[in-house]
Amino acid sequence: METVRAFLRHPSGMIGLVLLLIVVVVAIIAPIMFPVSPWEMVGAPFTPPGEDGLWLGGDTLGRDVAAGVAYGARVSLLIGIASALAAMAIGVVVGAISGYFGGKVDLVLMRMTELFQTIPAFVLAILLVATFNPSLLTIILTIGAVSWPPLARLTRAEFLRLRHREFVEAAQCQGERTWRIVLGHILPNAISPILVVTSLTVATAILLESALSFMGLGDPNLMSWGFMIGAGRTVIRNAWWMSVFPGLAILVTVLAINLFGEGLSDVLNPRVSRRRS
Amino acid sequence: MNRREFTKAMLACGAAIPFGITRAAGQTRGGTLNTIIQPEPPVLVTALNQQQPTLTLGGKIYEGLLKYDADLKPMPGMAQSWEVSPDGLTYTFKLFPGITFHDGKPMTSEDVVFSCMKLLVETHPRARQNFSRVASAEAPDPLTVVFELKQPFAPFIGCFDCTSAPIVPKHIYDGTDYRKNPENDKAIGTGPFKLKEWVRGSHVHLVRHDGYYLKDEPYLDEIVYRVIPDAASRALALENGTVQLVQWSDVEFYDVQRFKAQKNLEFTTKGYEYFAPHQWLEMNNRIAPMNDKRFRQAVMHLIDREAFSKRVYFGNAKVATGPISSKTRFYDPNVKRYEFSVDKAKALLDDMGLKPGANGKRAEIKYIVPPYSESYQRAGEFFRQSFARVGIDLVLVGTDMAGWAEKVGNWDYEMTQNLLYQLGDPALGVARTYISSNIKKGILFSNTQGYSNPEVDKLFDEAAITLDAAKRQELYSKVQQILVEDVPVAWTLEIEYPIIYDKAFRNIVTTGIGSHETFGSVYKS
Amino acid sequence: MTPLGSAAAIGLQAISRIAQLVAVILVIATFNFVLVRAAPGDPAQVMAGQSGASDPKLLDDLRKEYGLDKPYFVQLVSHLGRIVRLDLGYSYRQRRPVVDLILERLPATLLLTVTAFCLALLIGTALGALAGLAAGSVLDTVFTVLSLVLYATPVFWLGLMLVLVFSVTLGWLPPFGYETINVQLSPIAHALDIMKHMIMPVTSLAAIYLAIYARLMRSSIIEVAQQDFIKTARAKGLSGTRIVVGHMLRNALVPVVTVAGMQAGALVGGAVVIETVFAWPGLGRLTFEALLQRDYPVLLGIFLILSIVVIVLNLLTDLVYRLIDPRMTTGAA
Amino acid sequence: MSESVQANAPVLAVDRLSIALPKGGDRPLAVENVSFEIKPNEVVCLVGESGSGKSMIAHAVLQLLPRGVDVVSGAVTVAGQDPSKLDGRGLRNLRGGNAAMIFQEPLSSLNPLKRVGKQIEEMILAHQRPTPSMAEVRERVQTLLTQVGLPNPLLLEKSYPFELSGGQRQRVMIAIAMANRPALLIADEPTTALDVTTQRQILRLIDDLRRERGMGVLLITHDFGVVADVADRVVVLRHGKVVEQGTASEVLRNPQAAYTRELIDAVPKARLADIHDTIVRPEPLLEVVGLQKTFRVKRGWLQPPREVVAAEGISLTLHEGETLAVVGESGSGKSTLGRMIMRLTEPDAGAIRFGGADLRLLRGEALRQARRRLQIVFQDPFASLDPRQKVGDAIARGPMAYGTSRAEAMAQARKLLARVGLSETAADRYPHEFSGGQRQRICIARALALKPRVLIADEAVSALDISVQAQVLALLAELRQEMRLAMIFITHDLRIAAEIADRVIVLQKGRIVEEGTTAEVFTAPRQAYTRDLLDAIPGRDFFDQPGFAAAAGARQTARIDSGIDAV
Repeated sequence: METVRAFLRHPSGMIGLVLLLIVVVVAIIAPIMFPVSPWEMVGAPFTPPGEDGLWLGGDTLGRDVAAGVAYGARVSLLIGIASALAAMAIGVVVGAISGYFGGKVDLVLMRMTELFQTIPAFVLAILLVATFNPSLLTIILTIGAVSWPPLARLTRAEFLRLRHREFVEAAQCQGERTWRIVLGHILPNAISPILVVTSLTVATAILLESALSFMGLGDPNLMSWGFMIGAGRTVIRNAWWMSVFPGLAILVTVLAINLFGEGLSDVLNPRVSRRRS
Repeated sequence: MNRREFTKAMLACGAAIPFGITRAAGQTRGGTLNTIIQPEPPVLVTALNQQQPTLTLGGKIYEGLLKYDADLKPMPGMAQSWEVSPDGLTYTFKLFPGITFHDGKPMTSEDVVFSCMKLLVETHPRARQNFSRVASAEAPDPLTVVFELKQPFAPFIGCFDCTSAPIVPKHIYDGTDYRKNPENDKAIGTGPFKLKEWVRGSHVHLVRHDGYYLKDEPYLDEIVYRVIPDAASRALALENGTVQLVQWSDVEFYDVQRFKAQKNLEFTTKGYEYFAPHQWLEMNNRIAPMNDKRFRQAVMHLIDREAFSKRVYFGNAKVATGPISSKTRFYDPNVKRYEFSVDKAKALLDDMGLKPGANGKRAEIKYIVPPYSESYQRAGEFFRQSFARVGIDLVLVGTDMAGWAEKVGNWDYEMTQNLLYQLGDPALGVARTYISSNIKKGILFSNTQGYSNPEVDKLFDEAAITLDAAKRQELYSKVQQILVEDVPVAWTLEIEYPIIYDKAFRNIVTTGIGSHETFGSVYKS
Repeated sequence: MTPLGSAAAIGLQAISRIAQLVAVILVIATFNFVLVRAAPGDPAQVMAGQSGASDPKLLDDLRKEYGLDKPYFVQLVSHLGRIVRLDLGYSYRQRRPVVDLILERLPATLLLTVTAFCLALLIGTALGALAGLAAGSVLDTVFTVLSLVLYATPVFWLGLMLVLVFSVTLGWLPPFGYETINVQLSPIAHALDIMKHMIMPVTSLAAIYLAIYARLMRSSIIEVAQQDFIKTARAKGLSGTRIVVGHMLRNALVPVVTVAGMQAGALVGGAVVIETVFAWPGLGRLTFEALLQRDYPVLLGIFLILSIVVIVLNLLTDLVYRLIDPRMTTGAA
Repeated sequence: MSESVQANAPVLAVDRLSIALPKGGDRPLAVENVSFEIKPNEVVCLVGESGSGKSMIAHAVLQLLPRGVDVVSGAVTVAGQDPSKLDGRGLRNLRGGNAAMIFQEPLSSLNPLKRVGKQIEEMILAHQRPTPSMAEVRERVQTLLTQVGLPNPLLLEKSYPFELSGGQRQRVMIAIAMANRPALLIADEPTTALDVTTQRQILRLIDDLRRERGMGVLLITHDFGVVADVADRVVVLRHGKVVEQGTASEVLRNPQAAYTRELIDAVPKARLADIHDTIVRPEPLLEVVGLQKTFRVKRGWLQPPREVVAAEGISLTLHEGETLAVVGESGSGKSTLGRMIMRLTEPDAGAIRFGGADLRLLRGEALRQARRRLQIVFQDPFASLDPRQKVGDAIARGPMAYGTSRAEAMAQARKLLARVGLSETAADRYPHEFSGGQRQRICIARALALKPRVLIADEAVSALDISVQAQVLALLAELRQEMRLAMIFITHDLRIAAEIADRVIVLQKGRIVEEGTTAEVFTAPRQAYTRDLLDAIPGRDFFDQPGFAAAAGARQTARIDSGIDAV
């Protein structure tokens, strides 16, 4: 409650929240706004915005850009959130293990994390997606697979910080069992920064997905923003609207999530919000 | 037409004045032609690699014995005349005198024999097919080459252009590992232009070959091929005059209209007659429901190919009626026509028992999108919508060239799109897709869909060894009727690639291989 | 600790880090190899597919030629062996040694990425510092909003928008390429020509990092401003500028430098997209082309090189970091 | 410069000064109507507990108040100038010129990235006009470093703050302050972060410098011991108001205000008189034999790890009802000892015999069971409680872990809370709703919940204000009595040790240098090191005068009551 009230008083955080809600709503009511599939060729190719009912114009095949943007919101959010969760799952487990047990385990896991951070994430993503052929699942897993290291490091840092906090040791001395200590004391105190970073990972995940489908490595059955820009890129002189609007959609969504996430971190724990950024 | 007349005709060809080339006075020497090469070719030696970009560029560097006009009739290349024996077994070529390679060494009949019989059969799959029919090849004197065929093969005369049989220097390649020969980087040929520099990822710079054997040719001083991977950038380059010539898919189809309108530019779809790119929706005949003729016919009905041509190819394509392109000889328009009709399609599907399920879906089919260009992606999306109308889910599967080549080559696919060249004669470019003997696992551009019909096999084989044109026409008409009825693949379009160039340049398109041609006669007015 | 001593320490660390580097490289080499080999698609098949038609003989030749018929393990061993000898293999698609392919593309990429990196760092920190010092002012808010927006902009889209505005609409800048081909230019004119081509790619690549560094520097400055030693400096009676220059900047730079190092990988990644948008003849584009061709040797080579580039950048920033912050040179703190 | 100031005019005059806190602070005024003067060559101590506003005043003098905190009325005069009236240049000349200041945390007060020499030079260059040559400056730096008693100045000026010890850093700070012969030195808790011995040296240094330069010193402190040692005059602050001021001896000997008295009384004093009798049983309750621990700090590749010996052959015994104080300076390994006994830190060697088993050999469940009767109270009451856990749960969790039903455990928890002087309702509240002293009481209650036989108090009161400290100490004393608790009391403050312990162990660099009854150790120390420690106790000469210790016993009860009221 306290934090909620604090958040409501956080201006940029609220702007983010509102924008985000708008995007979410659009994603949800897309089928109501646009009953026909965004793939359906409803108008003439390259219909400029506003003409025959296509207020954001039509693409090379005469498909409704507006519909594409609306349905794209679903894809972007889905992939963004799913892969952020995937990243969190991996990151928290790895980070928790190496943070709590330390020693050799820690060494090995952290070396692995560094390795994953060393290889340029996007290049690695391209490689993975192309290797296992683009589909919703592979894309989500891939983005998860290249996004977890920061979360692992954060979780580890939090665990290291909390591991020897007096209240944890006190719990130990009071005879509480390890799993209870981890789940009951350490995790609850570590979770808020993790959630914050995860929420920000959603944003980067969306950017990553758009870049992938822009490079033609998206799921060909999903109308995603990156795909639309990719399709619009070559015709940018004939139909600027094809790449401008989806791009704006990405910008707004990512911006919203970032604002929201930072608002969250300011409210939840200033310490981390300073470390990040 | 009897044997004697036939021979006369052939000789006549030899004497014929090269078609289309304006020999009128006033060609000016000099000038630079800037154009586009896309994607960047791996090598320039057309004998080693036959991708379109390699051929376009290599065509200027390597020559063949013959050229072919728009009707694919032979005209002199490095051979100034030729003769075919009445029994169609002996082919004799007389070379122009004074032909030299870019390294100054003379080009003799020895090089021709070496290229055709030793190097090409190693490195050039198409050439291997053709020259495997040769019993013996001799070079009685430096300017004469004689081929003896095992059995008559009418299209053989059509196998000597610079893309099918480029002549390479024996003194460089003989006894070496052709593919790894260090000289490959130098690209030594006899063509009117020679390689000056190749800045990879940027441009290829060709300059005049001064020792060229034809008087005055080449007229141009240099040709610069620029590597521009981004389509929009290519279009811009043509528009603002950075380049003065584009070919094949250099500019995307949606831009073509724009350039037709641009005053300083000339537009033509000529110059592709030899290749006549023929495109179809390929269905794996081995698996249900594609193994049912009625299903395949339904597919022909449910794709609105007019709209397909308009939306995806922006009108730069003609609806295909069957296996043979209207631009290829022995084409026969009198075949069963499949008009666009969702109802007919549904009827056929119902008839074969492929009825809509509870969710209104009849079937789900995986469609592998060929990764070659954007229009393939659009095409896939178009097909998916078409199939949706009859309740069939077409699931697009993205992949890379490797994945596509492997899946299709190994018959591990349900549907995909394919495009083949017709190579001027059904025996060369069409038969390979339908004859049972060419069902070869692991090999691309063979009879990958696995269609097999003994009658079709027989007709194709007979047509190949028949010399009389009228007779061949009969056989091919028959084949076309059978195939169009069976629909081994759903023919969609005859793609009409454009050639767009600056009006200042002349003789850009003079033959049936268009922009692959040597460009010796191209000049800037 | 004497300067000499610390120098020695730095040297020692440099050596140890290089030792690590070699180890990491080998691991990455293996990692890349396994990953790329796991891919579907038989390279020989692709080769054949490329050349317009194919038959078993050709395929077999190719497999032999590139040892694809041998078991993966054998291929891996020979692969690592070659890496040690700095031989990255032979590209059968491009018909040239991979090293050549990469080396001829590397300069373009380095030119692009390094320029973008430096600009982002310089301008970013400068703006960030200004914003941080004027925290709460209009200037600050403008910077903050701007950086937030940039931070949320897809690199490739920014590139497109630049093209749309400056090439398509205004026609001021060349929309693609590295230089104007086939024009004889004086060295200076040539350099200018290249710069002109660089403006848009560099801008779009630098933008996001500029934003990151600016925000980081801003918060870092604000944090330093609250430190006790700044209070000391004021108690010493130092002038504002002296405090900023003499005490704040260096301290504030420390976190920025660390992050800058970590961003190197991302930067290289961004180059791939940007080079595609702007037809920039560099490694980034080579990566993508090689990927579509499943050109294994080239891919392996590129990933190795890119990883090395990143590690080296990390190493450099690490050393810079140690130079800025003496505490790092002795295991203290 | 100081020459300009006439002989006896005050170097600092604070006149009816009031400072306002920003909106939403715990009170409107941080400092209210405070007046005092400092004459040349005079040390004035501002004494008060945390939140009394003492350092606000110090900061106000040099216009260093944080944003949002402003002087609302009154005036400050430094060497005849009013800082608030000065322009930027004038103010800069005053700062570090006529008036210099040093702070509590020497490490964070020095720029970590600048060599100390440079940081001193800077001070000189900023003020000396005409600007002296570099040679002169460097020479000046050398003299300063020598004057503040730093060894090997040549090497030292080249080193970075992190390479120096706490004492050395504070000396550097002083050197900086002295650079321009200020008339006034403001020292804000200059020794709080330091060990007793160092503290003593630093205070001496300040005093010497004061004497030889005749400068006025404003010394902010919370420790009456310090006052007793160095102050000429004292100003006692509470909640921003002056409760009392006068010469040191007056205020200390017969304080007028009750608060002052309370503070003075709160200073722990050796009760060597009444050491309560311990029934020494043959077999001890806890026996530690030859504990060994060396920490290895890895320093990157190829470099030998830095080794820190935390415990070397430490043996001790503890009997029921006995209190053993472990004293030592920071880094002496006293806390490590406590942690090793709790098995929070793994000893390298040795044995910990408790309840008939060697804890060191136990693992998992066995350890869990054995450790039950062995509890610990940590130093930082804020870090010791899980912010996300209700106080009641925190206490009840222990018994529950050993099978007590939740209801029962909670009931017990409420009793305990009452016992340690909090209301039972505290059980349903979260830690952040409590003050430091109250939290420490909660921690004690938590430790007691498992009915321990040995309680380890690791600096349990060091983080608390002096009056609160006294209350908690008293509480512990009582509990020990009524539960026959054996206690290991780890502290750096010998006065506390003296007040609470039966026996004392003195640690230095992980070794036991002296061991004995409190009386022995405090009256007749055998080791030089122990003697230094004792001498270093601030205000010892004053507080250990006869007549002070006597009253000790009587005071306690009174204090506990007030303690409970305070909650």
